[in-house]
Amino acid sequence: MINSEHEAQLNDAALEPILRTGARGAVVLAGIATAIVIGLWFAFYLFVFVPRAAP
Amino acid sequence: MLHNKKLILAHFWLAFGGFGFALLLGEWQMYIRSPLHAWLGNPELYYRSVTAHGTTMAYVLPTLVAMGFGYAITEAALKRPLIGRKWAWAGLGLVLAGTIVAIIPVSLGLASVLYTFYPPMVGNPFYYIGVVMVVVGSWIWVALTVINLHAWKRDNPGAPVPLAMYANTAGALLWAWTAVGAAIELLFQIIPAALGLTTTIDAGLARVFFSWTLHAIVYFWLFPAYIAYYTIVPRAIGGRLFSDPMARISFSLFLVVAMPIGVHHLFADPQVGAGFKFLHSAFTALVSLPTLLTVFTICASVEIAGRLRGGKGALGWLKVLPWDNPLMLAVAFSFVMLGFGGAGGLINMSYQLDSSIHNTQWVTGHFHLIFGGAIVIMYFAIAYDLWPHLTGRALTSFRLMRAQLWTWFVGMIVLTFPWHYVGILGMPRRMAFYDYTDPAMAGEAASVMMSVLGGAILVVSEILFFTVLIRGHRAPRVEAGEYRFSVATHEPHSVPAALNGFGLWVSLMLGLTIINYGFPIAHLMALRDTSVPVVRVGGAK
Amino acid sequence: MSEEKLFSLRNRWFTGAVGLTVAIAAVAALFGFVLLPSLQTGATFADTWDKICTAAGLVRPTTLVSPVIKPDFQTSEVIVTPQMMGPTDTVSIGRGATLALRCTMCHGARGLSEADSPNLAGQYETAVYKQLQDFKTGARTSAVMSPRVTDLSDQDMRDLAAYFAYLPRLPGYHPTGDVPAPRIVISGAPLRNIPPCAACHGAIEYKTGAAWLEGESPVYLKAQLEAFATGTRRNDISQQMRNIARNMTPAEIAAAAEYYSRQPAAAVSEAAGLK
Amino acid sequence: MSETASPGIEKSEQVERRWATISIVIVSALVVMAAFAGIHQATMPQTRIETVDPRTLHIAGEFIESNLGSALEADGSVTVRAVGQQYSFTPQCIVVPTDTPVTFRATSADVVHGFLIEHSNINTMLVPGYVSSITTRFATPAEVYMPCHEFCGVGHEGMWARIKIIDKAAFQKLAADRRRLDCVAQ
Repeated sequence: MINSEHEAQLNDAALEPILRTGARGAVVLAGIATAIVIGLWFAFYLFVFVPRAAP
Repeated sequence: MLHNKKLILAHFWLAFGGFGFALLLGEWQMYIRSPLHAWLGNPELYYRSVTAHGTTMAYVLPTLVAMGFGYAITEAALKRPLIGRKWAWAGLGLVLAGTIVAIIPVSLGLASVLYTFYPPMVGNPFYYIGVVMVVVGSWIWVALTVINLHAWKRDNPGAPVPLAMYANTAGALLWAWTAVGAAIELLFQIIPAALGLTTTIDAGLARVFFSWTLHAIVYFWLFPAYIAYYTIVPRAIGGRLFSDPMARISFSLFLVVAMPIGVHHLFADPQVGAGFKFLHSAFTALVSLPTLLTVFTICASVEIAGRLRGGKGALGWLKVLPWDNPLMLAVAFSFVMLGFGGAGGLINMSYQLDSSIHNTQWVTGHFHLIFGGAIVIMYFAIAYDLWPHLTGRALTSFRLMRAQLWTWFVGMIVLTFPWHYVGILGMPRRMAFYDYTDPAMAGEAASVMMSVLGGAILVVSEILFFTVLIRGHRAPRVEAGEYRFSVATHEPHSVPAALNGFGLWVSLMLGLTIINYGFPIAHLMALRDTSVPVVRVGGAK
Repeated sequence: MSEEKLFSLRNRWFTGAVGLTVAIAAVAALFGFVLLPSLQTGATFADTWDKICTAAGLVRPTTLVSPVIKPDFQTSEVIVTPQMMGPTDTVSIGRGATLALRCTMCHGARGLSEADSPNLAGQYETAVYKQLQDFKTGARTSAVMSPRVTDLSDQDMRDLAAYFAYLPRLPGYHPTGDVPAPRIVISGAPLRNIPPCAACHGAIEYKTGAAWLEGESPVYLKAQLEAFATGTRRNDISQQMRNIARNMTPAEIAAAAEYYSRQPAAAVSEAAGLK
Repeated sequence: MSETASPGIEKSEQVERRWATISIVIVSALVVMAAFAGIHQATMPQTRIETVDPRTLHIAGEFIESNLGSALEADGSVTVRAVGQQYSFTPQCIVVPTDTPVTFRATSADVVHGFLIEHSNINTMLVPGYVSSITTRFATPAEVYMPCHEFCGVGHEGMWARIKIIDKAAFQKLAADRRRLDCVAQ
């Protein structure tokens, strides 16, 4: 089993302040990732689909 | 504590053995149809190879990984030995026998119909019979999974089913139902024709049955990867699973909406009504919901690990993550490939946008990125994590593992990005060679050669992978301890009945199947004049 | 923990999940079956019910805007399917042997011609049968063949086809290290819509109706390819052979004809030696 | 579930719900965009299901050899009929005008084939037993390839047709002499 050497740190007391930040980092990261995905969809729509569509 | 180590190890080795062989075929195919090689003297060899590559990669590898990993989860999560050990060996035997039965006619060139079958072309019956045996073998695993969960629930009334087992069972149930489509196509349409009992076949109906399997099978492939995201990664990197109920909701959603959406593979087909195409398109959009939820939950779980290690700021926690840990690396690579592959997938499923790239090389690029990339890299990660528990020996070389994961990631990107690009240019799929000397195709030559290079990097990665595993079998013995899963930030003491069983979700899955597939199938079956002559393949005399 | 009843209207998970699923299905169906068909240009529907049935995929009759243009020449009327000939029948072969006596002048006593007429020994049943039918209907014309098939019944043609298919055929003779095989035969020319010959003619895969070409007279093969190319021979269904031949250069036609005609000197006399 | 939830847990559940809501909005937006694209760009899947017997295409009906190719209809639109077979499309060179509604009607005589006009959104499957139909317009003159994009047997790699998009006036002139047009060199 591959574990991080920091696994021992796991305790609820350390966890609580982190949870209170409301997963800010995850919102930013997942938000950026989702935005890129949706951006790619629109890029395809605008630069591939629309130019080829029937006038 | 894993009780049936040999059983699990046998599944993984057979899966990876087939994978290793099929990967070489894949790279040979990339090379042979590229500008680097002269046109193949016998194009049938190419289609034969594609059939073997696809059959092994799509049916044998993921099925065996899901089965082996599934047995490991059943024992480790329920903390008791597997019930039905002999049946499990029988299931594995059936999968192995089926693979051999199928691969013989394929390698003799008697069934070069590709793994998607394509009736009215019909090859040697043993190919299809072999595939059916693989599926039936996997159904034994499904039954054992359900039986083991049921027995555990009986002994632990009211207790929450461990998340890993909940997800594992959801995957098994999804597979049980989604395999039915192709099974009907094989048993009632193709095999009778292959045996000479019938001379005609309704190709349109066959495509509808196959679509029933074709999309949800991707989620079946995906389940082990998602289980690893939720139940292995947070533990391995020193974090916590952000939310246990959200994980259950995601897996339940997959169970409901992964299957009744397959007609999006038939957007361009003439035998399905436009209304049903839209219906399936709408539900396909819905299946991206559990993935969006997963992306957030896993990012949040990883964030916890980063913050516990002292990470600060909106993204500063990323820097302090344990990047030397192979599982950290694997999940990061997997997410990047999932993102790009997912973007391609959203384009494919969008009712109209599909027409720009339907059935071009784009599609091949897409599913290699999602399956070969995002999913298979997690299969590697699962193997690395599980191996010491199976062999009782330590995997020590993190450097080698990281090199393997890096090469797989880079190789897959170099392989699939140009592949998507030539698809946009309109390069059709599954041709044994192309004329790159023509000005209209000259622009594709460089991209195709890039893909060959990407494939070569993947072969290097494969060698590294086997090196890690084989060295693992020779390493000094260690006591690996209990095989554990992630702990949630808030471990559930009780969960709602809906999220502790599958009654509701399976009912919805069956109901949606009737709504979305009932009429098209019944209507096509009622048509009398749409069966067409069977065209035999491999029957040259 | 109290027993929580799942399939109950009082369970929020049950009502929520079922309600949402039904709602999504209903909205999507309304869009797909009613709204989108209404917005589609160029489609006309009798009423809403017709719209829904059409979107559901009910088969609609074909309505042609302009009349079908009839051909100004005789096209093949043979229905070619892989199952068209039925199982091998020794009685049929025997009758065919008798009927074949009238063919020996040109096609040889054992189906191997010494003139430039095609060899028929070991020829695919479907190929012989279809050509005979086409000669009879006039889809294929030949000063020699046309008058000789007028009195043949359908069964006669099946018997002849069965007999010739039963005779041993000339195998391919392409020793490695000899003259290299022409690229046009082995790989075709994809962008000119020329697939490899062997993809249909039997060496790799067989397409029903196609002929076995190995050992055939080069003069005959060249003449037929040229006839397909110029359109003087038009009995290939939906132009399947004309599409290929017209894109071949004269040099390629000559090379293909020469390739298939290659035979070891001994083989021909040996195979025909029984006469 | 969360009978003794801490503020941290409550906060995470709140964030989670918001993320789920945003996800649902994204998914709905994509469905609406796709539907909009379909209506606005006129690339809906074919509306009608029609059947045909692949065995007798060459004997009777609209897919006989002499009726294949491009037909100028009385209403000014163009209908193109084509047959896919192992291993060619007939006609193997299709000619269509610019600025005109063009309806392709095609089917297969044997196995499943693919029908793709490169660099366009014209992309459909030919399934034996059924008629595929797709309507479009072409903006500018061009000559592009039209490969079969579905594996149809050994020889699939050689199944490439071409399509010539020519000026509307030039097409009308050609149509005055011949009732079915193609650009196959005789």
